[in-house]
Amino acid sequence: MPCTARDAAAAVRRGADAMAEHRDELVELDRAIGDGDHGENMDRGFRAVVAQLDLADPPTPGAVLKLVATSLISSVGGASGPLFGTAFLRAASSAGEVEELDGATLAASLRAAVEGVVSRGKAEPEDKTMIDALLPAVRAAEERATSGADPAEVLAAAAEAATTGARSTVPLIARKGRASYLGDRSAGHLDPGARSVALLLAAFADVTGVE
Amino acid sequence: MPCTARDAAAAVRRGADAMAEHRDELVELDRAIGDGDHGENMDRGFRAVVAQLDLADPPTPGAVLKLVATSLISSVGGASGPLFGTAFLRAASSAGEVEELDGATLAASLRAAVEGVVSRGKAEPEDKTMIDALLPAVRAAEERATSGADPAEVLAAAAEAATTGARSTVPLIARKGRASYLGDRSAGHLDPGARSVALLLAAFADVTGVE
Amino acid sequence: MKKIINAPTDVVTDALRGMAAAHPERLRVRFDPAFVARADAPVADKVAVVSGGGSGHEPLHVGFVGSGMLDAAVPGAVFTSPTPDAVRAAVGEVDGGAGTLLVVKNYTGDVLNFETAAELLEAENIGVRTVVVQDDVAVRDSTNTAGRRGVGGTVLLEKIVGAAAARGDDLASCHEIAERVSAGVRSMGMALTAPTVPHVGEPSFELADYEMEVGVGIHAEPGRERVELESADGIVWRLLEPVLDDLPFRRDDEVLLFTNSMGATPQTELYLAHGIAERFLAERGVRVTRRLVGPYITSLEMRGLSFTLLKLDDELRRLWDAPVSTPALTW
Amino acid sequence: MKKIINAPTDVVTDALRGMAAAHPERLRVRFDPAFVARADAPVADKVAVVSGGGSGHEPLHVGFVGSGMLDAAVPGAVFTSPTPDAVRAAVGEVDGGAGTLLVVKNYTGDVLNFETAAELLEAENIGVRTVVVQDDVAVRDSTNTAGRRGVGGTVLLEKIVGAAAARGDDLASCHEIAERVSAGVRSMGMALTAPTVPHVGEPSFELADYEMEVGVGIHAEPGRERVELESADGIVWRLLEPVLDDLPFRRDDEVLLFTNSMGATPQTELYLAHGIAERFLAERGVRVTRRLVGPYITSLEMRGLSFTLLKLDDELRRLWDAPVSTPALTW
Ligand SMILES: Nc1ncnc2c1ncn2[C@@H]1O[C@H](COP(=O)(O)OP(=O)(O)O)[C@@H](O)[C@H]1O
Ligand SMILES: Nc1ncnc2c1ncn2[C@@H]1O[C@H](COP(=O)(O)OP(=O)(O)O)[C@@H](O)[C@H]1O
Ligand SMILES: [Mg+2]
Ligand SMILES: [Mg+2]
Ligand SMILES: [Mg+2]
Ligand SMILES: [Mg+2]
Repeated sequence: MPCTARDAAAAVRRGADAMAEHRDELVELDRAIGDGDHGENMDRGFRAVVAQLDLADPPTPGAVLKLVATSLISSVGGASGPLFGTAFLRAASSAGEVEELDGATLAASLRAAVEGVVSRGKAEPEDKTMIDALLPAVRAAEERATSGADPAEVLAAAAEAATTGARSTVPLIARKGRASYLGDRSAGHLDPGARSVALLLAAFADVTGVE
Repeated sequence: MPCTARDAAAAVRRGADAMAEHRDELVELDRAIGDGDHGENMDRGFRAVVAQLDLADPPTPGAVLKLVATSLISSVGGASGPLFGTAFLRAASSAGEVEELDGATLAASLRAAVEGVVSRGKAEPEDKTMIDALLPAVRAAEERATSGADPAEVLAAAAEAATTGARSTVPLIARKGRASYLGDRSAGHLDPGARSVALLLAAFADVTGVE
Repeated sequence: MKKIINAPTDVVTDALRGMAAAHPERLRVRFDPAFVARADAPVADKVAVVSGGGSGHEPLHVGFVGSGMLDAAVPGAVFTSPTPDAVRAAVGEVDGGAGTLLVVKNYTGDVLNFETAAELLEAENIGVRTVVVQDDVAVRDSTNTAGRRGVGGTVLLEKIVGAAAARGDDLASCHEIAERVSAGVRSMGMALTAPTVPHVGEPSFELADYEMEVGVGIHAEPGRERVELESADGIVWRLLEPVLDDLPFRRDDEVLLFTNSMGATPQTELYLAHGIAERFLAERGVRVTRRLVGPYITSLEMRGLSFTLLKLDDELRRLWDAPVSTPALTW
Repeated sequence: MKKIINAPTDVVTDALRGMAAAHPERLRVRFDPAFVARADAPVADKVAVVSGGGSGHEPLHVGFVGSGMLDAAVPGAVFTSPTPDAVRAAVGEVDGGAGTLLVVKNYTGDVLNFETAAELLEAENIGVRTVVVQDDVAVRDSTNTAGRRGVGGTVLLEKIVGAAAARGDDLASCHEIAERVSAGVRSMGMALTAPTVPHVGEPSFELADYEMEVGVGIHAEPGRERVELESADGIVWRLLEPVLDDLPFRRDDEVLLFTNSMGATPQTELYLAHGIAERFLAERGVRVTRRLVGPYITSLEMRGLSFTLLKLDDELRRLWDAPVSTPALTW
């Protein structure tokens, strides 16, 4: 089954629920190696997204992604605001004006997203950032897409890989973002941004999988 | 045995030792119902007194008392500075220029001291102040003096009465000084100023008794 | 005890050394006895305004020395009033021949020490008048206590009487204005945490995590009640209600609203409370036309705040607006 | 969590309401997006100086809005950089036609959000230049981290570049002066206690009763080392030594010494530390000719302090001395 604007909106709402549910967990993760606002930032951002979704009825998946991007950029702030904002903005451009995304176009959107984050944030793999969840997610998505999977399957694969990727940040020493000031002391903690990526992809997969 | 300038100076030094030894106790008492500085104030004051005594060699008991007064006034501050200062100043005036104090002139000095404190501080008995130690001390001193006691005996009686008097402040509700802001909550605590009076008189008695 | 200090008993002297280093053009700092004077004092033929009190309430009083406010400030040990000889030395140095107004906060120690100083100064033929500030409405019973404490009103009074002296008012007129301010000013404060006096080493009181002390004094004196922590709305109401009722301040009265930090309150919280207070007063029809927001009379690292309301008239407003140039207050 | 607030997530908005109420003649406060502008902005043909960043560091930046310093400040949520649209709205309102200098502290969030804002503004043909302040020498390794943090130097830079804009310098010249300040300024801080972010509700780190964090950042970022609490002498040495060595500041250099409270440090302790720092510098032959002492860039209720040294030349000194009139800094 392809992914319509309605599917995309439902997925985003589920993502918003996930951010609300995991707000305190993300705050705790950020308190350990950052400044403790990540959960609040993401929750505030996705509440703004939902408020915008309630007002508008974006006609295409790309328009939904664009709305998410602009809402996040204008409500989150912090490092995660422009980074997630850029991710969704690039994904939206990649999706273009099509009515529906299939597995391949969805994977391409994810690829565009991660490239946007890298170009903005200049993080490399193993710098202990959201990249460490996003990059394996994109690779897994691309792999499934080439074997002809539909959006639900592509997202499921991406979500799983993101979860593993997020977990892989635990032993890493941060070299980007606020956690980098901790040096060695950053090891032993899950990166909050990577965790958000995994949570969001899992929420997106959840919706598209159900429908 | 009468009380000479040398006796008076020795007594004052013993008083200074007592203030140093009991500094923390007086701080604690004042912390409970005041602002926690009484022990520091008295200790600082009597260290100044001793420093002055080391420089000067006052020729009469009155001159010793005057030196104590001016040293306290210019080093203690707070409520206790002017009150103890006035006490010693009035005692000095009462002692005049005589070479030696006997029991009666000593008791008269104590009477002058308490009157000075009352005229400055306007406290009445049972207001939970140093007056509640001073007044019974003076009465006991006068009683012993009329029966012909020497300074040592007079001071011993004064010290004992001051200790009892200080203890009597425990159940009282403060109506003067900083403790008065506590209202009912001031009951159940020993008044620090009263405790200082008792400690000083005991120290003075100690010296004159020994010699 | 966590403090950035060397020896606990040297704190005041060491801090004065820092003030002297920080404000060489503005202040003249003396030690033994310790006081802080305007660098250009005495100002000939101007009434000198001198205040002082225990340390630990900075910037009060030392930070208010300068043109348009205090000619000298006499800091005692922490929470302990200064001695008469220090006050006398300060006045002796800054009196410009037109006499000196002493601004005293109503605490037994301050009153007694300044009284003694005034006696000494009169004996030297220096004209001295004294105003005793007693604006803390938290003290309800003035008969069975040492009377109302001098708190936030002191800051406003020092600014206003400083301006009166600067414009050339004589001693009697400065004293009259000081009494007018004193009559029209009321305050109340609260605390979330206790301060720790350096030479004590322990917090001045214990407060549970869910408690606040309402009506606290600037030496951590107990207040009217110890209650559960409330929202900022609730706190503002609890402080302003008794302040308004006391004078009372009435509908259409023009006032200055002073929102003061007890020392360690973040500026966000202070301004937040100030905003609520303005709305509260507007609802009651009290017209706030001047305001002061900041840590101006503090209690070491105590967290909490106080509100002070001063009734304004044209003259007091003009004096408030007059230029002032001190380390802590300048316009 | 003990705070004088209503809803934790409304703290910034509620505080801005209080600022608006407290400074009606001076400030224009906008909400949604939130920023604070000079009441008389835009000033025609003057370069606008705009800064911003997470809240919780007050008076930085909102307290520095006014003539001779910032034209606007854009506060984000507590410890969270503001969003690009807020920066864009602020610049749109205060740009007087001569372009805008953005003053950004070097944190990933601030850099990225201001970068996006600058792109948006350039698309609207508003000339924008950016200076990124990165003066915290506590960050030793700038390659494997997000780079040096912007801390105390920001305050000095905003004052100086504000004066340059006020005297009529064009955008390129303002930018050049800003870069000069940035190149010659170094800072380091320490903490005795941690701040508590309202929407977090717990202290940002745990520190034992006998410990201090040396090299701490203004968001309670970890420092160089966690060591046993020392005397003020020891603390001053631990902070100033690396600051001096870094630029390095040399014998006979003329400097401005800025002793900053992290928020909840009593003024006595701050001046005490300042006095020690002046002696320390004098011993090394570094000439302190200007100073600033107070809570100017804070971290909520964190106790601690930071030192900032800025190399002065005739022009920077003159710009420092130029008049300034803001809620938090006036002369
Ligand atoms: N340069 C970067 N590139 C990619 N991701 C980054 C970068 N810097 C930070 N991040 C991500 O941002 C997360 C922190 O976001 P958040 O706490 O919301 O912002 P801030 O660090 O400004 O407080 C980190 O956990 C990390 O995953
Ligand atoms: N009006 C007064 N008359 C007599 N004694 C008083 C009066 N006020 C206070 N005292 C005494 O002073 C003591 C407190 O002294 P101290 O703590 O040194 O000064 P402060 O109260 O200024 O901190 C009290 O315990 C009380 O005995
Ligand atoms: Mg964060
Ligand atoms: Mg006391
Ligand atoms: Mg005292
Ligand atoms: Mg942040």
